[in-house]
Amino acid sequence: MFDITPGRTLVEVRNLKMHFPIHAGVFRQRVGEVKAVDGISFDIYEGETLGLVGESGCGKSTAGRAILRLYDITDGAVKIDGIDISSQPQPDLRKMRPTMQMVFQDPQASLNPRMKVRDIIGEPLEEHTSMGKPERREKVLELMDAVGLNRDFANRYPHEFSGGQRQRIGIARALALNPKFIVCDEPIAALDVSIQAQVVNLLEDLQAEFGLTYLFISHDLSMVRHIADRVAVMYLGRIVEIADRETLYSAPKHPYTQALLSAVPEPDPWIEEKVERIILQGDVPSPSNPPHGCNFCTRCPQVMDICRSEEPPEVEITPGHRTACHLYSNS
Amino acid sequence: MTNPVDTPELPDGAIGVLATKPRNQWLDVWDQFKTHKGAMAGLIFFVFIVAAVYLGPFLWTLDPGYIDIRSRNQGPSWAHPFGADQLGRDILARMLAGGRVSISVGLTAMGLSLVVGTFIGVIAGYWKRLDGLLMRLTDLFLALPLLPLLLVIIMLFRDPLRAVLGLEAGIFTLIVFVIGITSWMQTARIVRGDVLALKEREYVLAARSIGTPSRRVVSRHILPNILSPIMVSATLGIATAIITESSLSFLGLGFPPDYPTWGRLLFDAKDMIQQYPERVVWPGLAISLTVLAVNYIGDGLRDALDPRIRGR
Amino acid sequence: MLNYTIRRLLLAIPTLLFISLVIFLLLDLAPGDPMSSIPLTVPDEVKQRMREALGLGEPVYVRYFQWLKQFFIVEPQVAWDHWFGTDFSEGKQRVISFQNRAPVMDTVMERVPQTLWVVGLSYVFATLIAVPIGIYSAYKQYSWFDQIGTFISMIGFSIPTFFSGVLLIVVFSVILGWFPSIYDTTHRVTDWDSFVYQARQMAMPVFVLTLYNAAQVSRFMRASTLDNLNQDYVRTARAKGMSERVVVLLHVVRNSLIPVVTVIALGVPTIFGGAIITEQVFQVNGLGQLLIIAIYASDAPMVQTVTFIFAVLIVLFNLVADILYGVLDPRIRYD
Amino acid sequence: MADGAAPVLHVRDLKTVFKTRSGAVHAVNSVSFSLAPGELLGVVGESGSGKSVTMMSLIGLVPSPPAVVTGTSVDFGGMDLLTASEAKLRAIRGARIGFVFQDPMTSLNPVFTVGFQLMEPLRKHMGLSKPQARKRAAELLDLVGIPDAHRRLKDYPHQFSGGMRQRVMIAMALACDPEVLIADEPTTALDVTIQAQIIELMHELRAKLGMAVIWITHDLGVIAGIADRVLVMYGGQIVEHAPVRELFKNPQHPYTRALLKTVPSVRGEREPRLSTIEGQPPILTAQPTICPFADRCPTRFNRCLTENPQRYYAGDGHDVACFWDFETGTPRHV
Amino acid sequence: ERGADGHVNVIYWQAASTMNPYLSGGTKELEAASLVLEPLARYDEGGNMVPFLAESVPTVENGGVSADLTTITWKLKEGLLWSDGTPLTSADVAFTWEYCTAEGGGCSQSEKYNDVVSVDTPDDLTVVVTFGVPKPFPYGPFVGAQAPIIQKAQFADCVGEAMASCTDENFAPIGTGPFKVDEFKTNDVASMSANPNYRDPAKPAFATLTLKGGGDAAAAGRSVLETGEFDYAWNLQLAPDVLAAMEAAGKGQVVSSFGTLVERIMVNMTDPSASLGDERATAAHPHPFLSDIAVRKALSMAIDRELLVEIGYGAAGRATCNVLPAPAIYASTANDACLVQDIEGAKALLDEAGWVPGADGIREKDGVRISVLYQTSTNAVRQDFQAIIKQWWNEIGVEVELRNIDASVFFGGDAGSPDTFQKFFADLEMYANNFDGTDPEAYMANWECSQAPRPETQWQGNNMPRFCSEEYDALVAEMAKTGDINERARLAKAMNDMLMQEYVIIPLVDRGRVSAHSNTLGGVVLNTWDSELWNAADWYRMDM
Ligand SMILES: Nc1ncnc2c1ncn2[C@@H]1O[C@H](COP(=O)(O)OP(=O)(O)OP(=O)(O)O)[C@@H](O)[C@H]1O
Ligand SMILES: Nc1ncnc2c1ncn2[C@@H]1O[C@H](COP(=O)(O)OP(=O)(O)OP(=O)(O)O)[C@@H](O)[C@H]1O
Ligand SMILES: [Mg+2]
Ligand SMILES: [Mg+2]
Repeated sequence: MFDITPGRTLVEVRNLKMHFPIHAGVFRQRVGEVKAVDGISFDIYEGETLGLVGESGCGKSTAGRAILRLYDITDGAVKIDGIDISSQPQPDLRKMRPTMQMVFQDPQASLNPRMKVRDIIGEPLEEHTSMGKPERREKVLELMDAVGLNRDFANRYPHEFSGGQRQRIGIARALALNPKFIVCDEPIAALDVSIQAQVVNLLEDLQAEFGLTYLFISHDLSMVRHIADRVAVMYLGRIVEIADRETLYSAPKHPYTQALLSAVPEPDPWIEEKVERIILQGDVPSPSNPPHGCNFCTRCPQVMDICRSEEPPEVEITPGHRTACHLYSNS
Repeated sequence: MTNPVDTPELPDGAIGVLATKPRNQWLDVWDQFKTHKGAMAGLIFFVFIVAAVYLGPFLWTLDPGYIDIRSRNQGPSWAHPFGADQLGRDILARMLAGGRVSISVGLTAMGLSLVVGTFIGVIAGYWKRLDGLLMRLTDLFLALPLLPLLLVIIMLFRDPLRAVLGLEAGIFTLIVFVIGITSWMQTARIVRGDVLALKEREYVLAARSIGTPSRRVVSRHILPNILSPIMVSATLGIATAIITESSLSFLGLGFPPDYPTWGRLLFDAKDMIQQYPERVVWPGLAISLTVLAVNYIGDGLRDALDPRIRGR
Repeated sequence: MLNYTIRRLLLAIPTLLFISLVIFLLLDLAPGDPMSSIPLTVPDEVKQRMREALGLGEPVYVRYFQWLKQFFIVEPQVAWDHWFGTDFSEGKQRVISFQNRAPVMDTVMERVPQTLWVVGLSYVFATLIAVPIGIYSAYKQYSWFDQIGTFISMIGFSIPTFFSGVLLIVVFSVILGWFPSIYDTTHRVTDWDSFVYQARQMAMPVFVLTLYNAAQVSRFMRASTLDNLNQDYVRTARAKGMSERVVVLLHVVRNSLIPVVTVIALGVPTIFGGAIITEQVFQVNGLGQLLIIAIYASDAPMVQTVTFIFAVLIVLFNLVADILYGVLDPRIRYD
Repeated sequence: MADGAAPVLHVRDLKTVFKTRSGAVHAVNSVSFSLAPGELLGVVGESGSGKSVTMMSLIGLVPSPPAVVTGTSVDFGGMDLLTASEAKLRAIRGARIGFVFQDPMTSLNPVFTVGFQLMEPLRKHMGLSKPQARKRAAELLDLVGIPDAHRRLKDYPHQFSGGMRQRVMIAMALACDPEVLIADEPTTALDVTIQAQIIELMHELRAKLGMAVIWITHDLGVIAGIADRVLVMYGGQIVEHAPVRELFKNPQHPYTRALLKTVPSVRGEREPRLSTIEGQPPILTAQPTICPFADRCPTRFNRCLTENPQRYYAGDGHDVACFWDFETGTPRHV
Repeated sequence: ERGADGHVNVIYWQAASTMNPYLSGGTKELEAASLVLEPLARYDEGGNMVPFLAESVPTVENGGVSADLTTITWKLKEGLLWSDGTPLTSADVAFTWEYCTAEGGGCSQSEKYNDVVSVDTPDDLTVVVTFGVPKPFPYGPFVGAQAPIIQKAQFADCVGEAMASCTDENFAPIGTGPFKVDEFKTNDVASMSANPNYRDPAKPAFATLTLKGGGDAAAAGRSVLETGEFDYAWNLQLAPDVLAAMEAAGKGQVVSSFGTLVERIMVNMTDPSASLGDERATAAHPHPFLSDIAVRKALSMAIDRELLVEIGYGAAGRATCNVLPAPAIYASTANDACLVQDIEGAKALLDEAGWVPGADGIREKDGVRISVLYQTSTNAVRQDFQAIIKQWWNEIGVEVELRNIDASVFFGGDAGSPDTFQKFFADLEMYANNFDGTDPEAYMANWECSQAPRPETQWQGNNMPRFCSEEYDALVAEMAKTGDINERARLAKAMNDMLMQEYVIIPLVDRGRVSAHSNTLGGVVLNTWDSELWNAADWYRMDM
């Protein structure tokens, strides 16, 4: 789709950092930190889906949670709908919660096994609205309709559902307060292929219906290609490349993005045959001790001397397509 | 895609999809529990004992303190089915009264230790800032040599408390308090561990992302989900409390001699084990079987609450 | 690991100091009077003089600091002197019991052998018996062996030791006459006969305690083994063609032992204090009996010291348990 | 696909039932297939379709009880594995049939060094002495691309990253030069970049060692890139079996067809909307007497609800368990 | 022949904590020490004084006691040796006095040396004890198990404050007794062997002796009577039928003997109500109803003492109506009527005195209800007694509230605790008491007016009933001046009778001692006036 007209900026993330302290030594002093998210910046426009991809442990979930202020962030600013939430105390944030919601990775783990579906979906209503009981019940049933759950299931417990159904419950809960912005943290990773499509379609339908804005976190590049309007690629706590979907998938610039895309297997033996794989060597370094210079320098097939000493700046290659790599910096 | 000739409706239950009958989780637990023979036997026995000691006195109305000097040291008879003791008091009535005390001590001490343990465990697990402090406190209590301290505390407060609360209530409160206050640490540790794990569960995160305040996160999402370890702790707590109470009585530091409990009855009778073995055997069996029953219940509960075993 | 140990040791110091203070204050508050066991025929003035001779007239904090000094400075010096023949402790006041005016530590050391013999041995037996039983029970879950093992271990920790102990004495000492009912602490093992006697006099208390401890350890071992039997690496071992023996006895047991070993280590301090009742029943006159007599006699220095030693042991073995955990489980390396 | 050669493994009519407290689970129902020497057989199917249980039943690795494995035969090099004694099976496991499991995090024993675990099958099956075994273990680690192999033998599994652990698992499976390697979702838990590394490694090793491989996965992309032949499983049954290109070009089972459509691609056309398979996989509380896919099938008709289809011929080396013939758009006449 | 009979095993279920009787006043320590340390003279089983280290017992008649009753001169036997072979001299005797009366030592027997102004040693064998006041009964110092002679050479550095630090000496005192300590484990066991220098070369018959402590009375009894592991067990306070059954096992026999220990109920003659504040339980306020003798007498009459004996003590007890039941010459027979329970009589007495049953059956007069608080120490037998006596008293219309207090508090001298037996913040209290030796003078002086515990004396004193009678005080004074034994007996009996007939003390049971020895142990003579082990030198092994 080339006809994206960037709407209003709904979410603005600037230099967001989330460091988890590491304690060690005789007195448990702070000896370092896990730099799970180390200075990321991007905008999300109203009504769009921003895909966030990257390998396991690169800080995607942390970023998602930090944006919703589920963590007390280390540094940086997050504005949602124009309101800076980066330093508000938790009680004040409570009022903001209805605008921003989250859908979680593990549909089993994200539902309290001791609560009925009705109560799970009704919880946000109970917390934030003054609806009476019957009203609330009606609303819950409406939500269940919206996500395609049979109303009869309202009195069941989560373990009585299949994975896809559970994820629907989670989505219904996120929708309850008519949010503008939803962070979907790998909502389909734990599901079977045949079920994944159901959930993705549902998310798309809901977006169209309610005008939602998604941050869609995933490591499944093909699914992100399907659902996202723009895609950001993370590596070791940083965003290495961000662009609209078509640009990113057809002309990735950053060596990591290139490698990542090339590694995705293709469910088509004929294409598969022709794929030129860039096989990365080694593993992702530990975020508590990232390499000097460019984070990717330890595995980069096109590494240069400068990469080992200097952090690459972010450059805008074409409008909306930015990458942080020395290959493109000043040359 | 070509349309098939016809698309018949699926007959009901042709292929099991998902059990459609909504089931309460506790019913599942109960179903699983029922398959554990030992636990069922234990439960039946425990219910029987509890019913006997609490309801028994309505049926067997003899006063456990009434002295019928003519029938002293008598063996079992219609008037005294379990015989009479050295003052001619009815042993059945004393067993019932003693059981009431022993089991009440077990239940309340367990309750107390559970409340304290859960409270401390939840606070320490959920609020990181208090964790260090509370865990130090727990370690401290764990490092206290309990039996000696128990003995000292009982010696210390027995009489002051008795003065305030009256004879029976005073000593009862003290013993319950002492047992409860010295046995909460395991529960606290288990609970803390579970809370730490639960806190990272996505549904807790979900609740926080909704904006549920901590208080309600704890009461709605954390507490119900640590119920299983707490319940297992509870059964074991009853068992240890009953044993501790009888040990205290055995060391002569529990309830006073004129206040029957199973431990006390056993202690009083142990010298006569050869002359009147039944007097030792009754309280001994009562303690052992009750504790056995409760332990079996705990074992069964542990199995029943273990989702790996329960299966869905 | 070293850092961790040092940190734990450092943390133990305030904990133990606090515990010692708590115990001291409790004992001071305790209403008992060391003179209450003196016959009524001894007049009050005499009792008052005796009390003063015990130093009971001093204020609490003075006595506490005195105790601290005696326990932490003088007693170690005495031990040092004893081993190296020096005389640092010459003329210094040690912790003295109210009952017999003898140094508390001497009495404690005198009691250690029989406690170790009886309670320690039973603990060793219990572990040796319980671990295989636990493994086998888990391996054959719900088999006859498991059911019976479960039943026996349930019985083991359901029957209070004072009940089983008295029963054993009546059956085996009185009726059958197989074992002595009173433990002879002066007995020395010098030859086979004296060894047999020692074995006989230990038989009943060791049995009672072994049953109790084995019951607990075997439950732990069973649970832990069950946990591990379902692990993926067990399947891997089987897939490698390892025999069942190797799979269970090597792969599973090694992992299952990790939590159990720490449980066992945590139980060691109870060797020294927890067998109070059993010692009482069989007149083993070990540390437990020492403590209980001291409590009855309101012998504050003795109670204080013995209790505190227990506290030290508990703290120490907690640390040992945690370190063992780290040593046994390569995944866990503190800091 | 090495057609003419005699298969190394021939499975006929394998059934596995789990007798659990909450009822029986018929996890594998009449599965038959064969494996030719040197070929890579891909097995796909959604979670719970019985892929793992099938492969583990072959060699007696399912826990029994609760599992009961029956069948006509499992022929491996002239021996029937179903009736073979446990001792014989043990001699085959790890030696002639190697296994790689899905989760590299939990499949290695955390308390033994990697070296020890690697040396175990070497010493048992090949009778190597300790130094010999150590040497060979180091070679194996080297083979699977772990640098500094000798030193790393002394490390514990937790000191390895996920991808390296999976390599260790592969090295372990390859230790005794097996004729068959069964890899149960060896890359599912890994990142795509690591997955690419492992697949690359697999290609190399197969070229070098020439063993037959059964590769279980639910990622059609992986299958497309690696397999010679594919089995599609659903509800404990094999619903379709074909050479890999044939399958992708000409899927004959409605399930396979639907599956291929639900998967988006990074390179091909971007579908505006994903197609889905509505409904849930079946719960196998009994031997299915009707087609297990019937309730989700867009082309079902009366017969599907009365009979469980057998595998019908659908082309060269291609068979399918379905009554509907997509070629003709009519029910199959059999 | 010395040492010919091998080994003897003695069990004391309360273990001795030290071997030095001057450090601990406990019976168990005294008795353990009596195997090693000896006094100049002791009491035999009949309560008669017999010389041990002394040649003879000095009296006024034989000139050993001065006519003014202020000095007593002891002559030591010749050739006495300590177990280490050194001779025993009068210096050791004098040292013993110095040792026990030194400042800061806290000697538990210092009362034995009351009024002693000097102990002179004119020669090695003569000891002259001088008192500051006339002592009609000058046999306190150096007599009985409480005041044995210790060796000066051994204890010279252990005087006063140093007393406590002499652990080695305290645990293994050198003595003149039949045994010497080989090893002493505190609160556990003492191993002894025959004293090679014992004055009678043929004794003791046993070469070694083990004195084991610990456990309980039942275990001790069992080990002698049933399993035969031990030869002698001390103080078997067990239910009569239990003892009888144990004895039936045929391994040993039970022996018993009576002394002066009387279980009694003290009647509070003062008002203990809390509302009186500082004057609570002092002579300022007489008791509202117990000051009526009819009530006190009725309480006594309602008790069936024989039954109490049967329940609580069996062979180790006998009903008594005297607070001074022995020795025989002091025992009064004037009050024996109380041996028979008389409930009806008690009721009649109360009716007559105007105490009539109220609506709830509790007797009252002028709005005062007879409702008593009856306290004692925590102890199984005492609680049985409480329970059954309560029932009897209820029968005669007396309301009874029971209370038991931990012995360490009840008998502990803490002036801050409201629960001591001396404060007596109750109407009635029950405990047992006796006196050392055979002379009741000090004992009977307990009930002088001045002995009443009260705030001014920090609640010290032994006159628990706060009984106060000039007549009684006069008798006490007279006894202090009287030397003649018969006259003393008359006075003591008079005092006893006065207390009994005033019913300020309600005696219940004369508690004897019950011990057991195996059938093969010969020579056991149970002695309640001194250590039970007083004649261990004479014990021997009998062939069966
Ligand atoms: N609470 C925490 N304390 C310390 N470190 C943390 C914490 N949460 C996450 N991390 C670390 O931060 C890094 C990023 O974690 P994060 O969960 O954000 O990764 P992710 O990209 O979501 O990975 P995945 O795809 O596996 O979900 C990891 O190295 C992780 O170990
Ligand atoms: N030990 C067991 N007891 C009972 N049922 C079992 C057991 N193991 C497997 N099953 C059942 O057997 C069926 C097939 O399981 P299997 O593990 O073979 O599926 P799979 O195709 O490998 O799935 P996945 O892709 O999730 O690995 C499932 O329904 C599962 O619930
Ligand atoms: Mg994540
Ligand atoms: Mg599988």
